[in-house]
Amino acid sequence: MDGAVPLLRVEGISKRYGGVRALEKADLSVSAGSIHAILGENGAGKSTLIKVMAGVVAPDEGRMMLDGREVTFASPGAANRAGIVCIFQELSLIPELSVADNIVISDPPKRFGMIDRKAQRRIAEDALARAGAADIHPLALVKDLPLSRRQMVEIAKALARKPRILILDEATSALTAADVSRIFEVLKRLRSEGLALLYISHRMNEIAELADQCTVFRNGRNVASYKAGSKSDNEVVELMIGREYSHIFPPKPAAVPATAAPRLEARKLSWADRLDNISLTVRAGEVVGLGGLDGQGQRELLLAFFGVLRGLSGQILIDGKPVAIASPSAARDDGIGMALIPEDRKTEGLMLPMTVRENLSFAALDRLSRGGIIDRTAEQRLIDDMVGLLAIKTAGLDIPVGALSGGNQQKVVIAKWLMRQPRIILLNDPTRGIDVGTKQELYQLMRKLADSGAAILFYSTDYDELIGCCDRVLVLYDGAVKRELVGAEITERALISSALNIDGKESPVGLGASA
Amino acid sequence: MKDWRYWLAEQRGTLLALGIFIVMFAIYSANHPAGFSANVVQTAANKGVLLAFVAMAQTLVVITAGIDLSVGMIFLLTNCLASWLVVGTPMQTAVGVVAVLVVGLLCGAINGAIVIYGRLQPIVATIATGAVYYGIGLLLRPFPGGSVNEDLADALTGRVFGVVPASLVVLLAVVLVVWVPFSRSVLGRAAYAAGSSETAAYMSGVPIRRGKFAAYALAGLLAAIGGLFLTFFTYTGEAAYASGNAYTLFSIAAVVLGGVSLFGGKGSAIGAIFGALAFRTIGDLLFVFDFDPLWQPLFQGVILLVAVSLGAFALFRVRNRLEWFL
Amino acid sequence: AGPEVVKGPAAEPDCFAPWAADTQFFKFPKKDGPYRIALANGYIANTWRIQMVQTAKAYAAQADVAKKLKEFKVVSTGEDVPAQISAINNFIDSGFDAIVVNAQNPTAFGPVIKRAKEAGVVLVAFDNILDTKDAINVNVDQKGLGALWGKWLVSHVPNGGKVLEVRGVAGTSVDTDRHAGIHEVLDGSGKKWAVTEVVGKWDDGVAQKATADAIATNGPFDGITGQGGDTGIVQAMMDAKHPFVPFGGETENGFRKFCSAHAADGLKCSSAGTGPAQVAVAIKTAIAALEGNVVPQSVKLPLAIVEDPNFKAGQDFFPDQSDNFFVGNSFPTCGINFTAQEIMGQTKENK
Amino acid sequence: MSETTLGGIAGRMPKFIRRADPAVLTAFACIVMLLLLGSLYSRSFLSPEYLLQQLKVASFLGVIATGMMLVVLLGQIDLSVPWSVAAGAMMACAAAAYGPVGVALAIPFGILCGVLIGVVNGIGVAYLRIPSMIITLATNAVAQGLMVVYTGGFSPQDSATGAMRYLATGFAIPAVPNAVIIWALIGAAMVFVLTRTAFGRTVYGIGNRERAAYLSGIDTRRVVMIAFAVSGGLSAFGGVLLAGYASKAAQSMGDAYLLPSIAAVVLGGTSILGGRGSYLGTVAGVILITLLQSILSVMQMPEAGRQIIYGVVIVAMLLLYGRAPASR
Ligand SMILES: Nc1ncnc2c1ncn2[C@@H]1O[C@H](COP(=O)(O)OP(=O)(O)OP(=O)(O)O)[C@@H](O)[C@H]1O
Ligand SMILES: Nc1ncnc2c1ncn2[C@@H]1O[C@H](COP(=O)(O)OP(=O)(O)OP(=O)(O)O)[C@@H](O)[C@H]1O
Ligand SMILES: [Mg+2]
Ligand SMILES: [Mg+2]
Repeated sequence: MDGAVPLLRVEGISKRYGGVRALEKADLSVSAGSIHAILGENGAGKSTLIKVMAGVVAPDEGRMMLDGREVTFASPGAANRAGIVCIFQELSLIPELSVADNIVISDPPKRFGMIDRKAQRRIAEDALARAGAADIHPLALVKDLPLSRRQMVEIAKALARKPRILILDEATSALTAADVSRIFEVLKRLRSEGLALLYISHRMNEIAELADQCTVFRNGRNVASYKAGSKSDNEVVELMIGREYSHIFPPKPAAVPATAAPRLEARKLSWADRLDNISLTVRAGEVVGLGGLDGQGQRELLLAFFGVLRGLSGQILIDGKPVAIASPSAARDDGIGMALIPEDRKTEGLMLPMTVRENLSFAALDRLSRGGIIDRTAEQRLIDDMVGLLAIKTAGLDIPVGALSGGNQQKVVIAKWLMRQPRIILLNDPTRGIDVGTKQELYQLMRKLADSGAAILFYSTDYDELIGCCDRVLVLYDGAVKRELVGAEITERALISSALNIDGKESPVGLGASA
Repeated sequence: MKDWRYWLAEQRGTLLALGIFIVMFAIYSANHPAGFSANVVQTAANKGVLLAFVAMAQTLVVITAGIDLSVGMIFLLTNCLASWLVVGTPMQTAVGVVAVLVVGLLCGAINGAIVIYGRLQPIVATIATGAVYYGIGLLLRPFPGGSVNEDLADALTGRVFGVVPASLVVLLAVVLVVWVPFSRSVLGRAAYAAGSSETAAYMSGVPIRRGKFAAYALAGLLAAIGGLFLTFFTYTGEAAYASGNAYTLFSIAAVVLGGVSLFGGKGSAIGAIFGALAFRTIGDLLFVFDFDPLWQPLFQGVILLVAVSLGAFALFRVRNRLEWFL
Repeated sequence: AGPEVVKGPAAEPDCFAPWAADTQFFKFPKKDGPYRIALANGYIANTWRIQMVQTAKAYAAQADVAKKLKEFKVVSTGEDVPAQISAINNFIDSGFDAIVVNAQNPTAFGPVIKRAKEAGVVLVAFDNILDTKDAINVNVDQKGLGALWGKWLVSHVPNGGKVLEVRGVAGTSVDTDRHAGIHEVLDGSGKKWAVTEVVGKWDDGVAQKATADAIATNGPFDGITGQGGDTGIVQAMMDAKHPFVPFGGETENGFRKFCSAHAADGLKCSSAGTGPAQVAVAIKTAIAALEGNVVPQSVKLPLAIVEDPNFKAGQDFFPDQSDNFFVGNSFPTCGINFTAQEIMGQTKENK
Repeated sequence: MSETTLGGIAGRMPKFIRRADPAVLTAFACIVMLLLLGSLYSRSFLSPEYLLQQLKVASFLGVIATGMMLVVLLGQIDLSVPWSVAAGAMMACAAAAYGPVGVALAIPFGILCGVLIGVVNGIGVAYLRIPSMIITLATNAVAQGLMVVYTGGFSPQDSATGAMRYLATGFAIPAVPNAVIIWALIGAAMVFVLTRTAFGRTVYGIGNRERAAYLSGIDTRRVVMIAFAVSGGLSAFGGVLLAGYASKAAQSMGDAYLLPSIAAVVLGGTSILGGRGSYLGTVAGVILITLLQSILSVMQMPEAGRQIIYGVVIVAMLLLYGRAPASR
């Protein structure tokens, strides 16, 4: 900070949820014309802090100063009016409303007391253009957009509010490299226009590129503040997790011989206009990655294997035998033994209000029960094993799983499938929004599972992960396998260029919106 | 996509309801001994408009992802009240009308307050308030009776220029004066937003409480307009429990037929109006087909079952099974 | 084209008895048959109404009636008054000659009555009649019925005492009238009565529960009167081992079965009412009016009364028929007399 | 909306109380309060006969509400209760007309008819994905239509069989009406199913998030279907008991059970959105509703006042313990 008066300053903020201390006398200053990054592992209190700043959560103690004057916000609306605009980690878009409705939601333009739809549309188009997302139609319903587009709408919505302080809480977690770079341009421009930006992300490279100033949170406190670039990645991670840290990715074993029989195979799989003649094989012991821009059919491919899609053409073979999988329940059956770690753990992986125990045993109930009655001893035994194996941190097995931190929730999702000892594991971007420490554990677990004989198909939006974890990577483009990268071919350059189809004829711009 | 396609997608439920209604009414009037005459239309309109008002009321609440099981009882209560108040000189009548509407608004507001500020689940909260409103209605009219300004009643249930049913004109006026401004106001949008995703709406700084409250209160008002109309149509007030319940349940059916999602956030009162008219035409079909009287209830039930299953056909086009779960 | 108001007596004075001394008589312009007659029923889903509709069809199918009818159409519109009003409007617009109605609400039909009159359509109401002097009402003396039950208690409970009154559906004129009749007589008897009122909604289940509660908390009683659901009331007495006491009640078959079986133990009954067959009287009246005969504006239906010790199996009640079956289906003065089999077997033969 | 777990005070209570839902405890407290208030009016409200009588009457609602609860736990609702009850009662009695075999099969046949209605509901909700509120309304209308046709058509038999009368009003154990025993058995079975079986877990899972349950490899549609079938069957069984109690079946038997069964389930702390609730709560809700109705009836409150008090008391109780957690 160059000695300027901070635009916003919070001091001694504390917030408790029941027995949990989310924030403990946290301080933070943000100045105009700079990007301030906040780092910290899952549950460190980052989101809670910005929720306090945005008027969503009332702090138990502490004060907030805007332009040197003390302020309190009774509602998110009040914070908005003071110029503090926040893009929350859980997106705050209204699914049934249109993009334009959403962009102006907090303060729509009015004529004769009614909402002026023409003006609203102008504002929306303008904001979308500024966010670099002019390809999104303002009349489209948000629920019809893929996650990555929604995040762009969220950013446009924030820009339309003409913020003085813009807060982004993991706003890029669902975006792919192309979108991220467009967003970064926007953010840098905003910085040059004199805005104060607060940026939360678990992606170190993003922070390195963007931030001027960094603050690390741990256990609800700010433990260090430093100028961006003045510390090495390792130092930062150690600050975050409070212990030493090395080797993100486990070493890869020797490649599974190409002659080995495939465990999972697809032949000419096509579905609607989203999957186009996909053929692939995954062998036992292999981790096969799916790459490419977001929305190129990777999710659909996983769902197709898992029996969710109807009207599939082509063939799926398990252990060389063609199978027809008509539902997830067929997919998880003993003969097939498939598991899917879904995209959104909150709506697809977990029942948040139910207990950790109930969630863990949910997918294996048929195995844990005899005559429909649950064998509680067997259940307990298996759960203990899993909690140990994955080092799930929880205050108990009988608390709601929603009370766990994001990373631990994700572990529960994985553990619930491991309880069935699946032979084929499909992972749909499992590390989204998870801190580095937990990510590392997941990578190791993945390799361990492969080593013990599982076939793993792994989709990730993070290229580093694909490079670090996979034996092979299939890059998808517009529903087709664009390229297969094996072993040392898997480099960032190769991933990006094939993802963008650079050697092809089409331009990649706006492809993410093809939903 | 072109703009009009988005518009079409948004109005699909409403258009489907319109389509169902037109087909049914065409069958009805084609087979009616009196044909598509002004009298037949007027009769159908007067009956249909009553349910249309109650269905509009239900729509407002359903949009917020709530449900109002007391609309039928507010409808009855205001009917009983109107049979006392809407009489006499034009001035007295006008005051009476206003009083009845205010009472309806008040009932709606009480529902809203209990659901929003009391944080109760709308289903039970409105079952309970419905009992209270019915009780008050019964106090007002222990047995059927009362009267209404018959000139006004005849004018509003008669025909304009000898052709257009006046009740349809009133319905249109209510749509223009209540529904259109509401749906385009900030509060209306807040109601939609709250129904679609309450958390997201709250985080976006939308005035959800005020929006929902307005929806409940206006629902009371619309039910009261329905109650007034019932009085105009019958010249009396009556606290008939079964009839109040029937209107509540019919209003839900009408709302669904009208393409309003019971999960909130989606649909319009216009759709619900056509849903109500279509629902009412199911009953009318009994006239034009010669059914054994004891088979009539079954016939109506089956038609209703078929009508509500129509929407399920879209299901067979779903290619991603996850779409089953919203 | 309304009717002419004329002097009595009516065409069949024994059947078309005027309600009161000052009842007007109508003479409609004579129309040539055969006629189109409609029955606009409201609620349908209970035995009384189903039996009523069956009776109407049976009556319309009787040879001498059938030859006068070109069309007989029945529509049931449910509990909703406006739907019934619309039904009548539709019948008028479709050119029916007469419309018979069991009105969901006596006061709500003003506008339709006006229209019927203008169109020259004969409107006959029965059971739940219309509050008007412009349509023909086939009337049951509800208050008189209440009074009858009241008198029964007064004469069978010599010293006054505790009475349980099980009422009908609140808010209906039938309930209010019967209640008023009972109390007028009790109050006028000069004896001391403590009446416990509960609501039975003319429904056996509801009445049974209400009676059971009343017996447990306020019992025992010296006399009982019930407007309907009487089988349930007796059932509750038996379940609670309440001693049998004099009872003034309706005409359900089940109730009369009990009355006959337990009369010796003290269940002295007066069972009175008007069965669903009154619809036949209403149709008969409509035809008479269309034929240009003089009919009273308000027809007084005789009550079908059976009192202890006169319960005869096979005539006043039917041991092998449903409990829910309403007895009292004969109006001898009108030449109308249906057997149980005739009513309940109607549809089966038609198939 | 997120939920807050009960920390603090609850942590220091004995285990069985800590595990009980505060809503359930409050509901039972309300029952006691109602009885005490009633006893101010008449001592007999505390008499064992009256209490047993109430329990007996409550057991009909209890059986019906059990099915309703199962459906509500899924986040659905069953509006076909009135005519499922009536159909169960009427069909059981109808079967009795067919000789000794008919008499023997009367009860299962009645229940089967309810199950069939439930299956149609289940197909509509689970496979056609029609909102339950509307499909059950439609099947209710169809069931009504069928019963009207039946009553008019085949000189119906509607007297309850001896077995039905015995189940509803007999005494297998002295002083405890059979109806109460039956309710207790059904309740115990329900508790067992909900807490100990895979089916029960799945019901809660679907109620919380059907999508996640489906992706966990559960055949959610089958579970939903079974739940509706069970609900229909229990409604019909309630009808059978009612027919036994009244010793006959009648069309309107079920009308008085729809709203009370919903109210009882919700008063017992089950979330109408599904996924949360305990059977003990439903028991409390059923008793509450039955007592309230009975006390108002016996106090000879006119119908109008009765409705008003009934509504006000329900709102008051819910405000006392049935509120959703505050959001901020
Ligand atoms: N609504 C809530 N109810 C209860 N506890 C909460 C709630 N919100 C947050 N917490 C607690 O506060 C702590 C801090 O949460 P917060 O969301 O601020 O973490 P975070 O740093 O944003 O984590 P992440 O990196 O996963 O987003 C969590 O460990 C959690 O236990
Ligand atoms: N009902 C609750 N009780 C206790 N803690 C909760 C509750 N709801 C949320 N939390 C805590 O709030 C924190 C923030 O929740 P949030 O939904 O942001 O999850 P998250 O960890 O950030 O996951 P993700 O990054 O994938 O969104 C979580 O870490 C969780 O521990
Ligand atoms: Mg966070
Ligand atoms: Mg997170």
